Amino acid sequence: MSLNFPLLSLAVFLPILGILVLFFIPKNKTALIRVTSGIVTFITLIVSLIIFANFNINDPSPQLQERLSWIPQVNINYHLGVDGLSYSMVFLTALLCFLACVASNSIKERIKEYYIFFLLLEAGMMGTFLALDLFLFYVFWEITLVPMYFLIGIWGGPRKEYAAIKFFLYTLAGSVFMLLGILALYFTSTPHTFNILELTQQSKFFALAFQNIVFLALFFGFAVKVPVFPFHTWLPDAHVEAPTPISVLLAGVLLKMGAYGFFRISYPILPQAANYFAFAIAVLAVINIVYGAFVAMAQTDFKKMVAYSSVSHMGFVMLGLAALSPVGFSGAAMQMFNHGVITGAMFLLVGVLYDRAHTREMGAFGGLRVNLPVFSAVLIFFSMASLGLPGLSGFIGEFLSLLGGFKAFKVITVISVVGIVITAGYILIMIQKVLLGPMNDKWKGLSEISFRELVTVVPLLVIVLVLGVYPKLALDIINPALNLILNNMGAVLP
Amino acid sequence: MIPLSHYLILSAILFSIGLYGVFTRRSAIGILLSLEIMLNAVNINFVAFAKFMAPHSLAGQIFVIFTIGVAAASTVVGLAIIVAIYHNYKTIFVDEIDVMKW
Amino acid sequence: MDLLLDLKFIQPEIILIIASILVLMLDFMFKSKRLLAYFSLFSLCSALLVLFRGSLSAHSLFSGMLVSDPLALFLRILSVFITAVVILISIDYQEIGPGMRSELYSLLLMSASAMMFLSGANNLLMIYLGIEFISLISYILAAYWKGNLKSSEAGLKYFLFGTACSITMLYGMSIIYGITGTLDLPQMNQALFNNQFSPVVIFIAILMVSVGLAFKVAMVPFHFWCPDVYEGAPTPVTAFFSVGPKLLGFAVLLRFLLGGSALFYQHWMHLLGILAIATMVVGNLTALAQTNIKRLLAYSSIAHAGYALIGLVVNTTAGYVSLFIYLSTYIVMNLGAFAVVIAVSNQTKSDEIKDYAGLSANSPYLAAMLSLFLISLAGIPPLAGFIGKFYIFSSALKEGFIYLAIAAVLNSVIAAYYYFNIIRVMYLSPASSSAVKIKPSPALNLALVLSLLLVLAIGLYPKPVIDWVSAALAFPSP
Amino acid sequence: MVNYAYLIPLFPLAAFVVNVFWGRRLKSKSAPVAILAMLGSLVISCLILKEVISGKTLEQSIEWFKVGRYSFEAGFLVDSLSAMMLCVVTLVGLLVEVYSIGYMHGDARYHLFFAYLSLFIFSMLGLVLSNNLIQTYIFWELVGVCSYLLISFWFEKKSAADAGKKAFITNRIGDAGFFLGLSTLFYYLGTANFAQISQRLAHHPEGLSQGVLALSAVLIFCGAVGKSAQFPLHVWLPDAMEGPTPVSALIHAATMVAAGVYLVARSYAVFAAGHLSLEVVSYIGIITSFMAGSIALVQTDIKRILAYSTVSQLGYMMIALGTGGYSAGVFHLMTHAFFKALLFLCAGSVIHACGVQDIRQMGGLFGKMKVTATTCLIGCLAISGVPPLSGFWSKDEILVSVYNSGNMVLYGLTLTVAFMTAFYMFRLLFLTFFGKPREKLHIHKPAPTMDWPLIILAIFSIFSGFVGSPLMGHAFSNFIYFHPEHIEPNYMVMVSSIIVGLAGITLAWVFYILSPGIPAALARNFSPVYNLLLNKYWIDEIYDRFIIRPFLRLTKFAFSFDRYLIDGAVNLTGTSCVAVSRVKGWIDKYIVDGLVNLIALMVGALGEVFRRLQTGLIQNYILLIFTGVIAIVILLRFV
Repeated sequence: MSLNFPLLSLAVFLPILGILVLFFIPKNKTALIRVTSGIVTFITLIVSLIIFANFNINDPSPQLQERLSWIPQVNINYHLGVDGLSYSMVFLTALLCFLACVASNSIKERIKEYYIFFLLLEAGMMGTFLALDLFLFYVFWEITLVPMYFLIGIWGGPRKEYAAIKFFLYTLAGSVFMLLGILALYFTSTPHTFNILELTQQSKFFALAFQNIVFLALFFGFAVKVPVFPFHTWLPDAHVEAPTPISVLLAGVLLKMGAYGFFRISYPILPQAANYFAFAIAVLAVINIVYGAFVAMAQTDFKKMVAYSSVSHMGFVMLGLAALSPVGFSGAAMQMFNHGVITGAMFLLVGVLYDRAHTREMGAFGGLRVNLPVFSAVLIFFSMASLGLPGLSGFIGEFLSLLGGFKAFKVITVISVVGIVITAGYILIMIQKVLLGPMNDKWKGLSEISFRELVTVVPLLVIVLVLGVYPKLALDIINPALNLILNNMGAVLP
Repeated sequence: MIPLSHYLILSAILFSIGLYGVFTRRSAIGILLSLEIMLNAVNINFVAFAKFMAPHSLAGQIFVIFTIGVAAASTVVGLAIIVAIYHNYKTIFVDEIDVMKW
Repeated sequence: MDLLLDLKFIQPEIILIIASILVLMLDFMFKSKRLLAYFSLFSLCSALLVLFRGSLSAHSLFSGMLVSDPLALFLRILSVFITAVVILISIDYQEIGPGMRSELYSLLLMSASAMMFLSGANNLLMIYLGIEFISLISYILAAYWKGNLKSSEAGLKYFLFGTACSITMLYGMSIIYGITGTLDLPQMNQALFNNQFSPVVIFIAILMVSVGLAFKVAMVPFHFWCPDVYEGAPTPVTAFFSVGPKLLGFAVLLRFLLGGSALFYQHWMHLLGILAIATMVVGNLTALAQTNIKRLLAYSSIAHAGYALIGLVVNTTAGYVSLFIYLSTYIVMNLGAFAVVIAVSNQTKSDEIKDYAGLSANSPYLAAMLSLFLISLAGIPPLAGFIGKFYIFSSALKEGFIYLAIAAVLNSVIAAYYYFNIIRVMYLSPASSSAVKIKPSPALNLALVLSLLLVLAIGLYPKPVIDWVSAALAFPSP
Repeated sequence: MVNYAYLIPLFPLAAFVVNVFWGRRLKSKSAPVAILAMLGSLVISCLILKEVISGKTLEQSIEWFKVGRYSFEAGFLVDSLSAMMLCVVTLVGLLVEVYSIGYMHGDARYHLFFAYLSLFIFSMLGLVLSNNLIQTYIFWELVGVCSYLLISFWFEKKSAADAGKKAFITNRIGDAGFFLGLSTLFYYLGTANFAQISQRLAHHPEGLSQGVLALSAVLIFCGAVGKSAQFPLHVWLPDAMEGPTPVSALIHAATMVAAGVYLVARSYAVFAAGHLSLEVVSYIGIITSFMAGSIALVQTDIKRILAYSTVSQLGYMMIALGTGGYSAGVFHLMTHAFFKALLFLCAGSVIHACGVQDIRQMGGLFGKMKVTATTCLIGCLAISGVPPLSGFWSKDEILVSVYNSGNMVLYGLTLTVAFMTAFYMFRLLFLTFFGKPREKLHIHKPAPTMDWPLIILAIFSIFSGFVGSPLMGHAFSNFIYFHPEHIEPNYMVMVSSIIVGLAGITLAWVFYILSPGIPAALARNFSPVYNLLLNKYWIDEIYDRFIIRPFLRLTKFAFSFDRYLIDGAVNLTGTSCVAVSRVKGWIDKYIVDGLVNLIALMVGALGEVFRRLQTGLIQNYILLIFTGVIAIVILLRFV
């Protein structure tokens, strides 16, 4: 495929195309709808691989750029580009979307609407990670909100309406401040521009006070999404109430949008502010890690526990970010990717269990390992990855984040190491309650994980293992981009 | 010659009387009449100003003519509405017309 | 100045006035009242055609009473558009009997011409006449629903407030006239600058004039009439009220403040800012608790006026551009939302939000469209509403009105809540057993699709609209 | 051959993969797969040992990944220490696997057992071979997981599942310290490579104070404390006996728990450089050793006695390392691996044979299981330090090292522990194999595959000590050393060690063969002490009361905090908006109208007061508008 072909736009608009196709399929042809969506997400995945084939690993700057004038009056462009960091996210999105689409078989009602929203969500996420224009970024960012509202609200659990509107308003409240921050950047730059790359070049001209204010405004938007304590309370509700495939995307991709925003916008454009707030972010990060783990420990609902564990794990991303060093950044970026994979898989597994037992109370299970050996093995595998077992990918991110954090903030990192211990605690308690112990006769008839369900987790399993053993694979792609960000920042950092 | 201020005070008094009427009349027609009084206060203002401040142009006087015309039209519309109200409510007391409260 | 030449400039207005009279006459000839609507639409279209041929350069008409400038042209085109859409959505509105249709169309056409006159008003007298013209028609339209308690009550309220406000405005005008000795806006500006009167008097005068206009745009604290009138009036008329007079209110406010008293403006822009915030807050907070969709849209339209006011507060060309971009997008999406409301109430005879339950199951396309309009009203990209909000926020930030920007974004979050509440009812609540499938009529469909396409088009590719609005405001009025 | 050292762990890894994926199909053939792989590793290890003895060492590494200017490497280091450990691990591992054929026969998850064992061996070998701290940490955690999986192998038993969890979490606490320690080192030295660490430390790098070094050493030692079950993290090991006995023998006696000792030995340069850190090691060692030894005196579960004995012996090794007896500690590690594995396997045979674990229920088993009893006796003699068995030589070296450190209190305590060791081991032996059967037990003879490993281990228990004895010129300490040390045999120490050992044995004989009434009488007369020991110093209870339960309460509190305070605040914002909206409606209805009426009243004061009360709605609105105008005018005066 030639390089001039707008590959990135293809990745963004394929799902939209899929929606248009779905419009013409009658809603009672459910099988056709499912297959079509599956094909669309699969092709998107393929496209993301083709993007990689055309991607030059050694070039740290955004590649395959596409630029079209969109709203010339205010210098807004349709501007896409991909670098190592965004590629990792694009691949994650494409992969998780495909797997979630396969896992969406558990959705039984209003199927056509479901897939329409699903594909819209995919397009939004893709666009967010590819946009190089702040306006475009914001547009895609907001686009993800609406389908997510419906996906949680219609197909969610018992408290779906509450969870959906909470998610929606919370994120919206954050992102409107982000919009103000973006506008402030626009008006302060000369010439006025929304172009992330140009703004990065201009970063040295922004006064510290200005940077700080804008940083805070952007922080609201991103922190809600990550989520950073104390903006995290939407997460347990949304994750728990969302249907399984949506929880996967929520935890796997949507949370990353916040962290990605820090990487792509806050840090390069506002380096001094990033430096100024580094300590505060580190403090919040450690609260995330420890506090999230604490709360996860107190959960009896399996899914809720995984949800809070996300809070804890995303803390490592923030810690790595706060470290402002290559090691910390790599850790954060790796943790972003790995958390997406691991937690995605965890949600899939919780879904497998819930589909069979219709409960998620961990105390209600017990001894499942006897008649679900494969499921148990997979669950134990991902649990171990989640608690940061070396050799699996979860470790690398946490390890590098902590190492980076340790360089910058000793005491804080020491405290966050406590989080690792607690994580081991709640994960093991979960394994014990669900899989080990005497068998609960009630679940004798529970069937083993099906082939289709296995298909959804095995790719993730392979990734976790491969990246755990050989993280260079991912780091070589991500690091050049991170180094560029750091170098750009380095010019203004003390 | 009567100074401008006298006209203006008269106009202000008329305006206040009209306003008072608007506030205190129960009957819609009473309010309508009060409004007309206010309108006349305005007219006095215009004519007085036209005479004292801009004697060369006729703008003030013309304005008053228009105002009188419009007032007639608006009274017609108002009365028509009041008639409709009376049809529906069998009253023209405005305090009894409150179907749409909060 | 040749009178005939001037008349040429107001051709479209003349067409519409003649058409409005013809409609009344044709009522006796046509059995099918639909034809009346088609005739009205036809006349609107021809007016539009004439307008499109109009020149973009600025002219002073009728000894400065009217001005024909790009802004006026822009407003006139929008007025015709609004009226056309309102007629489209009223064709199949069943609450209005066939016997009353000709009056409806005639009145709408007249108000269209009134709005068009007001678009170019450059003289206090002309402003007064234009506002009275629109107001009188509005009073009739509000009270128009024969035998309906709410409608006549709405009419009475509207009438009494409206008249009180216009008299206040008139009193203010008289004082200004007394101070400046002129009614012409540009001369007035000059005279106000050179006068020796106490500024307090001038403030009070300007304020009193502004009251009449603030009443039209339903700015807090002059908004009390709005919900009652919106609820009481027939729905197409409500749709008209929510956009038409509001647009012109803003336009005249702009002309009056900018052209007439620009020099005093800086003294009270923060006051206007506070009023803008109050308008947003009151509108949004009150809308939160509403259970009737018409009333909800009424309060939300108050809130939207608050956002739009920001464009006026910042007092730069960019601000005015954002004001009119905002109003254009608001007009499109609000009309769309009302079109759906009419479609639903045609079938269910209800405007209660709870009766929208399960709409997505029965009529998915209608629900989807209403959702899109509401999402657009909430200001979420990539729909038209976002472009409007984006411009408003950016104009506020650009001029350093950070408090306005923050207030506006917070309010947009509150607004999102009640808009999504409707969406929640449509999509998330189970349908009641009595729910029926709703099939909008072709005319309604046309209006819906038109609005939808515009909402999408402006959202996805706002360049032409922005160009157009910018061009309209490129030349300040002569 | 050393170039192929990386192959050693790969064999068991392959066996793991095979057994996990095809184990169910292989059924009983899964054992030979694992054993064959093990054999391969053993052979290579022995060949490597041979080459290392002849003076060859090798370190190889590749870049694992690179971040910024830090390169993280993956590599292996073959030197005398690791070569010795390789052989011990593979040998014991092989024997235990052979033993398990019989022991695990008929288990539903037979293949999984061997898979886990192989995985463990792989991780352990990786740990031994690694050339840098980070890699060590990685395998360190992996062995922990294997231990977890194997402890809770019979997960249907709640106690087993609990024990596994406890082991993992306790270890994790230590590991957190380890991690911080390695981060500190990495931060200050810029490398995690053992050789480079030693090198850089030798040059006294700037900015690295004694205090920081000591801190990082102690932090690394935290890891060892966890893994080697030292006080205060020793609580998991006795519970870990819930796992199958071969597992206890391999992991919880011979290899994994010794990894802590190995770690200290590996990073000895840090300890040696850090102020006071070796003292910490030795004090922790003696506390653990004494405490566990004393607890073992009164325990009745055969595996628990051995477990406490293991804890105690590990403490011993720590004492050795802490007092500078580098090679002594490592030497004891090796000999202990053999005789403790032997003892555990014996215990396994006994349990397998009679189905109970309480030694009070056993007795007189000697006649029924001669091989087991004989080898067990050899093991007991070895651990008690009776010459010329292996334990004697290694223990002697430790005592010498303690003696040389000049701390006589420490020396006295070390001797006491030696005495207790002899006592409780022979208590176990006598109660199990001698005397009369106390309960009727159905004994079935162990399979030959279970006997042969015992015999081989017995042979090693007897002879492996010679390599470090003065008889062979301290060959061991000349082979493995930190600083080249010249050890003079100290005959005073040697004699005292023999005396306490024999005294312990004699006392046990008196108590449990000669006059079995004494222990009960003692327990009665010294019941506070007895209870203290029987309840293991109440450490578990203390942890439960003062750490675990408060912690769990804290998590509950955190959750409530989250739900009610933080989320509550969020929801409050939302609901208050709606509430304000409602209140505003109410205010409009009652208060504004009231206000309007009030204003109207005041207006009406000019005239008819009563009419004002009837003011209508519409007027209210108009009035409000004018009030608004007035308010704005007033405002304007101040703007």
